[in-house]
Amino acid sequence: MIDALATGYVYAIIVAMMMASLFVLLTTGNLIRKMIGLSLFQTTAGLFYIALSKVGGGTAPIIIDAESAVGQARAARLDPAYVEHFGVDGVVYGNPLPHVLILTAIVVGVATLSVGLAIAVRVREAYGDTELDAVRRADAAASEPEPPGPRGRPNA
Amino acid sequence: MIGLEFLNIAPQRFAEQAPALVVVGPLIAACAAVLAPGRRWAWFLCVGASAFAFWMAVVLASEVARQGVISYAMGGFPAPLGIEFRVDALSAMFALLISGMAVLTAVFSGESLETEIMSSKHPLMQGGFLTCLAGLLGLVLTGDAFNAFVFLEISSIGVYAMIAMGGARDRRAYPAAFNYLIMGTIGATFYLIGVGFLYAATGTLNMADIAARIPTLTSDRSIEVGLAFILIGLALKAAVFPLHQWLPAAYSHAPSMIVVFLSATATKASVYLIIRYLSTVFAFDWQVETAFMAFVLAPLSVAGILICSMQAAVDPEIRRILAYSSVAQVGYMTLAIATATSAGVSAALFHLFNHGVMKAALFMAIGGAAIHLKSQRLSDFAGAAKSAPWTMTAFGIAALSLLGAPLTAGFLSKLRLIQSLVAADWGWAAAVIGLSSLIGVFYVGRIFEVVFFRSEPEGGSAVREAPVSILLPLWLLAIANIWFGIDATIPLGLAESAAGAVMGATTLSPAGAP
Amino acid sequence: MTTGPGNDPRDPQGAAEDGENWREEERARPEHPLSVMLFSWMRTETFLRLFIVGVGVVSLGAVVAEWVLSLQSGEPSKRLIGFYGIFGGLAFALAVLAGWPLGAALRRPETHYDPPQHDKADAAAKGGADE
Amino acid sequence: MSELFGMLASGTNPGFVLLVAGVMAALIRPTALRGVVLIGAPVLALLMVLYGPGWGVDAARTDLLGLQLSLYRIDSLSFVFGLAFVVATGLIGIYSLHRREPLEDGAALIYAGAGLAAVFSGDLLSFVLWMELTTLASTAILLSRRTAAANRAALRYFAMHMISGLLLICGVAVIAMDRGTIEFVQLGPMRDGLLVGILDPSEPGGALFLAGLGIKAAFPIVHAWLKDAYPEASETGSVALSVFTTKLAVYALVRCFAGFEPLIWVGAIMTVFPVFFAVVENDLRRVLAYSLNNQVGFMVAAVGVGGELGVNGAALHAFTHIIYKSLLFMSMGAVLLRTGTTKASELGGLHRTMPFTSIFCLIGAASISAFPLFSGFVSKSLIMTSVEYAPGVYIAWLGMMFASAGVLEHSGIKIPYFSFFSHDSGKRPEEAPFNMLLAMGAASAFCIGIGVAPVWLYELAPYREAALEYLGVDLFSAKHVLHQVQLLGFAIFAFLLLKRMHLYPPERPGVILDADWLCRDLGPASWRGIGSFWERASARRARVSEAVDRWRDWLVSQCGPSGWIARRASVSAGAIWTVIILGATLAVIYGAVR
Repeated sequence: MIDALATGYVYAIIVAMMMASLFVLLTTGNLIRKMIGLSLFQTTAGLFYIALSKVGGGTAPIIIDAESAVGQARAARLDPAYVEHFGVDGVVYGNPLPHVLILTAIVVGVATLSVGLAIAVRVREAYGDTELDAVRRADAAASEPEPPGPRGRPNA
Repeated sequence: MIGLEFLNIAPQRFAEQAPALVVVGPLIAACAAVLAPGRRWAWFLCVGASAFAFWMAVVLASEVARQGVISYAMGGFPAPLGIEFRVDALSAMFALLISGMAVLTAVFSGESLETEIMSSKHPLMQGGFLTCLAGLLGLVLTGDAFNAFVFLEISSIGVYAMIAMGGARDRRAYPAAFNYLIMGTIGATFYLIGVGFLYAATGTLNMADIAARIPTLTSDRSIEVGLAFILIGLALKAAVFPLHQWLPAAYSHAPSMIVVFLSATATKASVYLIIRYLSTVFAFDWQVETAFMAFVLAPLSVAGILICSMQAAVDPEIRRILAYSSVAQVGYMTLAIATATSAGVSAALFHLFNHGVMKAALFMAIGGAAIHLKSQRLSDFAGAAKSAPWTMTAFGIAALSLLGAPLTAGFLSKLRLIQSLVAADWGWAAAVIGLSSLIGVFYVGRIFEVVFFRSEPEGGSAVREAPVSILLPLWLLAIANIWFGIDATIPLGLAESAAGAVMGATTLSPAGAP
Repeated sequence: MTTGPGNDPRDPQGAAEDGENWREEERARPEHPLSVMLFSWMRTETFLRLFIVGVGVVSLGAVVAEWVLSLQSGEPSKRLIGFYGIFGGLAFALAVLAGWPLGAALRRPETHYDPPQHDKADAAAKGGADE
Repeated sequence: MSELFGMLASGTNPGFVLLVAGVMAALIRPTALRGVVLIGAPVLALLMVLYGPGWGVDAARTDLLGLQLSLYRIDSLSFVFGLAFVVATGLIGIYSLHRREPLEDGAALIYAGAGLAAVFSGDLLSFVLWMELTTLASTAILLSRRTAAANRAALRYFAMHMISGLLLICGVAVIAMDRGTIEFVQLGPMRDGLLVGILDPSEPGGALFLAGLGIKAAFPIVHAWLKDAYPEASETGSVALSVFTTKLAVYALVRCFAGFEPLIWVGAIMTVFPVFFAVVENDLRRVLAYSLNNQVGFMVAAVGVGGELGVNGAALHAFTHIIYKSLLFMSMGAVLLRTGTTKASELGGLHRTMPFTSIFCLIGAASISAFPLFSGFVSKSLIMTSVEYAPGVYIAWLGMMFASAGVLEHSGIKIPYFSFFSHDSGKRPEEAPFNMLLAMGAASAFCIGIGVAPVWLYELAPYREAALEYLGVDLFSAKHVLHQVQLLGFAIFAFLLLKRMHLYPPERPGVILDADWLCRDLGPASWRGIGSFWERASARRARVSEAVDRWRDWLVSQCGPSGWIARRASVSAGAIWTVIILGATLAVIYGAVR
């Protein structure tokens, strides 16, 4: 796995994606675009984990039953050199743990995304706009002439 | 260790399962609260579940005091493959602080939500609160790096949603929640990436295991990069200057209840993780870490202390004054941690505890006043002490504590901080604390002048006395501020043993002791 | 505040106005009997002259007494006879007379230290209530 | 019951009683009930002081984060000060009975309690901490006048005392590190059986501590807070203020620096220069503040002499001074209450309707001017004798003689003359309320009682034998009395002559510039001056001086909610900062690894 770090290009792509997503986060003032950038950013973190888990020449971490016909068929699709070396039983898997972790992280990401989008909807309802600059201007305008917002009406 | 051992009357089976129960209890209650038929039910559930969590935290703490580190294999899968809950004195201290504050907040929430949130949404709010509580408790108890990420996000998502709930009363809560969400998620993802680097280098996610394997590795950049990502991510969550920018807006527009809880616990939990990583996972004497603390953490802390104190000194809105002061106080803690001494960590933890107690009281008093006063401008609190003497007296006590007046908890923790900084030969840092205390005089002085000495506006002050269910926890905290300022056995014991657990034995030889 | 309005030393005008109002009702207040008994006879010019003479006599008497004492005790006086009296009188006169140049040099209008009106920052820094 | 009281008295610093009472008084609304607290608490404290633990016993020790503190330690020095404080607190309690200001009453009691606790502390740290509490409480007293001028004065006062408190704390910290202890007992050896002069001002810690005390005692140049703040308090507030802070500083000076010779000169200067300011000052309470400064100068000079005579002089003069100065402030407070002003230019002839107050004021004036048979004479003689026989300070002694005549001028004559006699202002105010008269009467009784039977006071002296010996031989010796009569007689004669010749400067309204001019005028002016210099230098007609003038505007605009820092607190900025700091961290870490 540590060697995996040395096999560079996947990581180069991941870093590039990460930078791109951060760039989106930095430059846009639009709430929806910001959420897109954020999801992208989380996704690259996921990709990073998946890339870590890849073992050179290994297969997906799915248990192969060498006896059954299905297993035989799958084994046949593996790299013949490995089968020769390890036998069908000794199949080299990718590390399954990061996959599991990222599954969790994706769930977290989806939850964040949904909460974020829900808030974006509320912002649009309250301000009539989804640009943060406009929101800031509206707040500044509201706070200048008179003390801001005791709009103390309970939740509508 | 904590003087609350008498509460440890749980049957042995309970005590054994306490590490899981302390998290699972609030989590289940959260689901139940969302489904609760009415706001009363939700409130009872909330108080009950928090109290249960507090009880379990006490059980845990006394078990830790009795037998040292508790290792609990979640689901029966042993570490390092399974998720391990690893409770030492540090975790126990934070669990106590968080769950204790949760009880008070839960009691406070009943009347406070009444005026701030439409009653049909109370169950959602309480559910969010319990989720957040479960997340924070899990965060401080878990011994698994990735699991910590999950708990971090569980608590954060609850918080985002609850801050946004404030939007019905003050629409600025929406962008505040959104900004917090973006920043928080960036922080969490940074943390996730950092953990990935550590995993890549060590092949394990269990913190103790990572710590054990790091020394065996030849120099590998991925550990250093991982450290950088993790610490920056956590610094974002802990609102270390200048990554704090989500905090003032979030604190000033969210519903009072969540601000009380957040101010006392949420950033603190991230400080916990920072300490955990700096001390347990990595080693304090690792030169990379010393360099980080001397050249990044300490300067940022100093800048945060000074700049945010100044901002607090001139801001016209009372909650934002307190929020800026919170950032400055986080600066105190990180500054003391950056000394990388046992005394420093102990002082930081001591201050963290006391700061939790005083800030919760301050925000609680503001929340109590907010029941009748919709504005948060400091000037609208003119003469509030006349119309709400009980609320405002408690507020005044906590404000004095924030200032560090003698006979209050704040004084002892500042003294302790300065002692530890001087002992570490960081006299300049002690001077920074002195200087910021001077600035603190201004913002606390301003608050005092307005609340206690300015005459009421025409037609009387809009501030009214808070109801009993708010005064009760408020005064409990106010008295705690004085009590811990006179007899600091409990917080000091907690902080010392917590620092001892992660740093080895802690002995600060105080100046002047014969 | 139990003190009357206009007690702010920075507000001479207010005080003057109130003074006017008070006089109307207060002129009616009779002199206190104790005051009549103790002080009323002091206001006469004769008493004042007698008082000056009396003070002078007592003071000189003290000097004479000191002289007599020093003769009786026989030991030489450490200082000039009457040193304290002379010093006291001169010191007092100096302190009082210094009031003329000092007053001219140091006295400023009562509004001297009042904050300038345009200084809004001052008000803002003191609590933001004045905005 | 008495056993219980004994336990309470022997282990509890009486200051705590006043502190608790102060909190109660601040919360109690009914005036009558508050009156019980205001008078009961000092009585209880008095009993506790009288029946307290033996002298030199550490009656209450505690441990503050590893520092050993001695919370209650009485010896013959602290006893005098403590007794005076308790008596004054009782007088203030009676004096303020008519008022309906719970907050101010509470603050005054807390102020007194903190002062008392400080005097009975057995170590430097607890002394300084109580001192800080007096700062807070006295600022609260000032703020509770609730006028704009008082609020501004309170802020200036607070800033000054925060600086002094910082110096004191730093001093204690340095001393703790240098000497390894902060307890009086361990810091210095006994001098003739009393713990005085325990610090060395040539050490850095001692110097810092002296500097802090210097501000509290209103040494020259840093004295301006005193005359600035005290007259801005309410009529009862200024009485309370006049008692504690400066006398605490004198106490600490005796304890720590008795016998430090430069203090004689500092004290002499302190006695002389306020005389001149007091002559031209129009506000009579401000005149009293100057006179307070001048009296503290006498005590400081006595501290500088040190020895048995000097320490006795400082302590006993503090005792009498506390009483007659509060008496004078009380009488001016009564004037303020009834007329709304204490400006000499607006007063005069008040004796017609306020005869009692006039008499009490005259008694106070006679005491402060040290007329024989009044209390000031009894204690000031000790000081004058001690300085007279100290070697090499003859000039200082002459200065203090001059100041004695000056005291007569500003406190002995100016105060009663311009308020109660002088030309008739036409004001016919009501006599002061009964409780005020009672308090003033009691204080007057003290003044005369001590003056007539000084043995009562001398029994209390820190060095009792030395004091009683002085009393037996020197105090009422014909020579001594004659000297004083000469001094006062000729001075009064001079006054009468000058007045007849119309050489006496008339009272005119106005503000008198003093050392506070440095920070209140020169500071801003030099800002403006620098600004205009730059303006000329840069040849651009930019509004530099205006910009400098409004530097606080700038601060607000930078740090305020719409300021530079906050404006950039957007999400994007947060993300950028994150990346920047990540970069910095990586750079630092890579640097460390290499």
